[in-house]
Amino acid sequence: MDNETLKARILEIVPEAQQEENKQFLTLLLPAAKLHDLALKLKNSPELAFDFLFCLSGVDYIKQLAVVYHLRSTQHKHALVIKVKTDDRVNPNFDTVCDIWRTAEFHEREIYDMFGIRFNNHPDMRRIFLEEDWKGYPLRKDYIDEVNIVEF
Amino acid sequence: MSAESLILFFIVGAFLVGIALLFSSLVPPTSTNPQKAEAYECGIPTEGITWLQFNVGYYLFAIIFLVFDVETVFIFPWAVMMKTLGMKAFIEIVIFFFVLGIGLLYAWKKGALKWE
Amino acid sequence: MKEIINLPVSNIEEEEYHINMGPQHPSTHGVLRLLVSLQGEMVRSLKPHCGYIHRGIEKMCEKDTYPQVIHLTDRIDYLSAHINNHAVCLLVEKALEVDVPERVRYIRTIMDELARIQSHQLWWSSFGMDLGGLTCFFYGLRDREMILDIWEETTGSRFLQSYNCPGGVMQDIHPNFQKKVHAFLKTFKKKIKDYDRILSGNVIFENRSQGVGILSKEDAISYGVTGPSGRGSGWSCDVRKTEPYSMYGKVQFNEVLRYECDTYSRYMVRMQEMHESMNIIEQLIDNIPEGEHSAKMKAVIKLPAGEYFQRVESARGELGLFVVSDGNKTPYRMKFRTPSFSNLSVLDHISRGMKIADLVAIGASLDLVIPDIDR
Amino acid sequence: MTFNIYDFTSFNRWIDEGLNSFMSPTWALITEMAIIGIVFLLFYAVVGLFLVYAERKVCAFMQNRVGPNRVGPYGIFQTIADFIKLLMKELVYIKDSDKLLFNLAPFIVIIASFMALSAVPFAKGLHAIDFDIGILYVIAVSSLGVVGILLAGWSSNNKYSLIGAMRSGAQIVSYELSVGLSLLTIIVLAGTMQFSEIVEMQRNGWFIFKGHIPAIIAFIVFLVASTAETNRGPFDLAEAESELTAGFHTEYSGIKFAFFFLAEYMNMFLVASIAATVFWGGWMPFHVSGWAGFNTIMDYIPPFIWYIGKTAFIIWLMMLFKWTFPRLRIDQLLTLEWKYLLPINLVNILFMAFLVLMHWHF
Amino acid sequence: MNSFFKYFSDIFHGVKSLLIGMSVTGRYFFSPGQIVTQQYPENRKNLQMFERFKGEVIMLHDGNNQHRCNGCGICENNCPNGSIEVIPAKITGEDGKSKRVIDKHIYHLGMCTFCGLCVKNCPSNALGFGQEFEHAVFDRSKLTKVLNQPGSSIIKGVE
Repeated sequence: MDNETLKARILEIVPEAQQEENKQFLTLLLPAAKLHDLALKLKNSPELAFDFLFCLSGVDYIKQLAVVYHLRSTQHKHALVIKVKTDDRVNPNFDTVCDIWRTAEFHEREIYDMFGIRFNNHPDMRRIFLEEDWKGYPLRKDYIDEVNIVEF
Repeated sequence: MSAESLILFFIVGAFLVGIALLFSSLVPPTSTNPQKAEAYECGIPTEGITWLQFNVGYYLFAIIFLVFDVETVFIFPWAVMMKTLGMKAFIEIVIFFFVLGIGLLYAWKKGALKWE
Repeated sequence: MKEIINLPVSNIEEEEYHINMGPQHPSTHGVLRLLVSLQGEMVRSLKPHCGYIHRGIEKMCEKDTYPQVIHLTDRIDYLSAHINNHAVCLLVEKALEVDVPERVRYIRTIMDELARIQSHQLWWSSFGMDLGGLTCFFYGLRDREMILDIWEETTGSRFLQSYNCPGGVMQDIHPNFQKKVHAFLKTFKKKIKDYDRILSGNVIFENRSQGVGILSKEDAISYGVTGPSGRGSGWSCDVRKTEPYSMYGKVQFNEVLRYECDTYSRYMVRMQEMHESMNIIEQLIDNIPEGEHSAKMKAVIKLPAGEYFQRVESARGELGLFVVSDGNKTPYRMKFRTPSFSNLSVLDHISRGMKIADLVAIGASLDLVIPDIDR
Repeated sequence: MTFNIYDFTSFNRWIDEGLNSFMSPTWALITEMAIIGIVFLLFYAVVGLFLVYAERKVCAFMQNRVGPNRVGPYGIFQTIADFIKLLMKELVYIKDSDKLLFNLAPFIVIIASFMALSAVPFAKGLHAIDFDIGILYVIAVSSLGVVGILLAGWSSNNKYSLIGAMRSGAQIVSYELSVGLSLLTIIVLAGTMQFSEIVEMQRNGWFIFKGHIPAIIAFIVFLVASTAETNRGPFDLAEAESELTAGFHTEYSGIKFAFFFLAEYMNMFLVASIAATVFWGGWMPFHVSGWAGFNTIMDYIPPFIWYIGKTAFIIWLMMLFKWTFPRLRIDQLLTLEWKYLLPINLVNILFMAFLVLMHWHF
Repeated sequence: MNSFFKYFSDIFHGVKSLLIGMSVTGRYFFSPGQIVTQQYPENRKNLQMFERFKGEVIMLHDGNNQHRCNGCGICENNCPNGSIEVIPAKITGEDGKSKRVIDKHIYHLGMCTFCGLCVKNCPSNALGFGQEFEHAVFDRSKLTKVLNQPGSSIIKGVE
């Protein structure tokens, strides 16, 4: 399925999706509430069949926190990038997709660890790398750690 | 030397260990540290108690072993005296082994020879 | 009789036995901690605890320029250092639309395959060791030495080379390079037969690995288990085939796939891959074209604002590199999708109901490298 | 009195008479015992240290390495240095461990191997105790060592050790049978359990040749089973270092650890000497009936050398096993015993008995 | 019956595979071939590193104790770890113009990751890699080195 049909198909499911400019992949910005719904359809509908979540990253855009899902279909070889953003920096949360793509379980924990974005319904929402009592979320742009970061 | 002198070997063995342990507990420098006395578990404090009921999965083996070990005791006298006892004893022991083999096969088929 | 039947089941549940494997454990290959819940010898579940050597490479990348980032990527998965470098270079070159000289592509591809071979050699060594055959460890290390020597001669380092740079490679290959690679291929083709004789065909090894740690293709995709581990489940996930980069589109090689889905098939995939890698090197080594070893690049490399993604096939699987650039000389956000991280997540799933000894074999067959998990 | 390296009987008698000539019989007995004790103690230590060195060197050659080469020429004093180091190390006590059993375990392991050593005939007349039930005795005593391992693992209050102990328990209940039954095969052929008689019966041919097929099968089974009994690779599940870090001896430090190590090597020596005695004729030279000249030349080689040579070869075989094979899993260990070794053994004994009755052996 | 034959063929194949494995180790036991183990402290005298070996960063000096570094600081900027500090000095040349020269080129070996960016990016090829690899010292401060030798000066015409 080429990017245009793909986009049309997704807009059918989520009309609010906005396309972002990207040379490599079709990138769509979604409202957070529709994420899980769409993810389920992306995985399960046979002509989309996005079964491989090959990257899941958090990005701190200073104004917003975002989670980027890189998806590919091993069957149809098409790829798609989904992005969700939130303005809430204090208690950001999204729905988990780890019941759809199991690999998300660890990646979401990592994002929680590094960005403080919580994922609802995640089975094991703990920090993965840092200690439980670590203060702050290191990959956020406003994170300052006087103790561990050496400034040159 | 007679079999009673086995006690000698017992003593010598115990002496070897005892003297070395004594030496080792007296001569080397010691330092006490509560962390040193922790059981090793890859650098993490042990969780829970160690000595709890443990599913070892070889109770059945132990029972079969017991059966076979007792049977071996019966075989030993026959093995030593086999040449004088001759064919008759051989046939008897074949029957004995046959019964044993059936027992083993039964245990095998029943799945007793599986570590669960 | 009635009392026995009515024994509370929860009593049996409490007899779970928690054991820490790691952080200081011979079979975790680094400082990884697995909290294993056992019932007798049987693994009921396990929880990986990582982060013991988390160095915050993604954060460090945000202060480094693109050429500087490369020396950090060496330290993610130190066994495929070249390949990690390659990913960054490819991403920068793609973003800037730089065309690298043909010679560079050849060199990079050869280096990548050498890295793959030496990584698999070390994996084979430690696999043998994890199963208790210590001799394998020394045979693997002995043969790996030749590749390290080749690298040292060309790049100056044995392990963390930082040999690639945006636009090319740091310095041209050493005049002895081709000769030594040929010598290596000749020797290793003989030695790899020993590998098969001592481990692959061994009846104990076959019993230890066959039917152990079954990972179905669906699970492999869902858990994102890429690389040889994924291909051992019959999933054709080789980035060199699906999205060829450098010379991979032009050389002939087979994507090794096996369908038994167990530890043995993951093992065999890697053994076969060593042969395929040697095959690739043989096709390239005599045909390295003359030319510059680096394209002309600007002194300060700035990526246009936007988001970029680059995938390469590292020795452990798919290495994804996601970069958000705001147009500065440093990346705004750099994310490494490392293969071992995803491969680790499946460990719990496939080792349930297996024995401790199997857990060790499964862990070895996934070929986890801890810095690759922790970054 | 001439010293005869081919027959130590007269030598023993000479010492016995010499001591009795100026002492009361009681004191003479005590002196003799002291001499034997010291000789065995020295022998035990020397063989133990040498075997550790040999293993390190042998495995180094197999692994294309150099091996110990720093202490003394070819590193020959390496194990002595190691021993001194271990002797000088602190004994660490583990919190909540069962102190009595924890300290008792090395005793059991060492004493078991020591007592088993007493029955080994080194050369003609050169054995401490010549039991008429020698084989039975060795089987009984040598399996005691595993009890020590079980205790060590259990008493350490360490989870790895406990699992190791459980595994060694499974190992005891399995492999002891095969050791016994494979030796029974030879008892059927020999008709005696006394080591000196067994060796004497092999004057005109070792049992492995006399009993041909069943004897060879029994030898292989014995080798496999006894490797398992001595807890050596590929059957070293109780100390499987890649799974249980160090298994039963995780918590043992210093000299206590050294004793487990020493006992393992002595057990290996013991098993090899039993195999050499029972299957390969012990100190008996290699004879081919009819070749008188050849036999005389063979007779010139002292019995002790024959014995050591055979034992060394079997030890080398066991080292080859350890450094070649990956470790078995616990259920495979049991499968091997109960589904392969035991049935083969049972059939093999009958086969051997049949051969003996039919006089088909040589 | 089939399983009966399988039982024996399993034994046969198992023993065969074990013997094949033993033949490998046995062969190496009797003919180890070339042993790659380096006898390190003994072979120190004739130990030859590869010419590109990255032991440490050095400043290349010629026979007259002259180097090519003009203290531009490009290496300092390129270093990802901050292991190089360039302390420039101003001297007045013969023509009366003050010019920038190197006072101290400080190199923190303890922070260096040997990425080679400083050597690669040096515009005047003043830096290079040394072959020394025995860097162990008892005090971390000894790992901080001054690369320009005392009394050295810049080669004429490099600036």
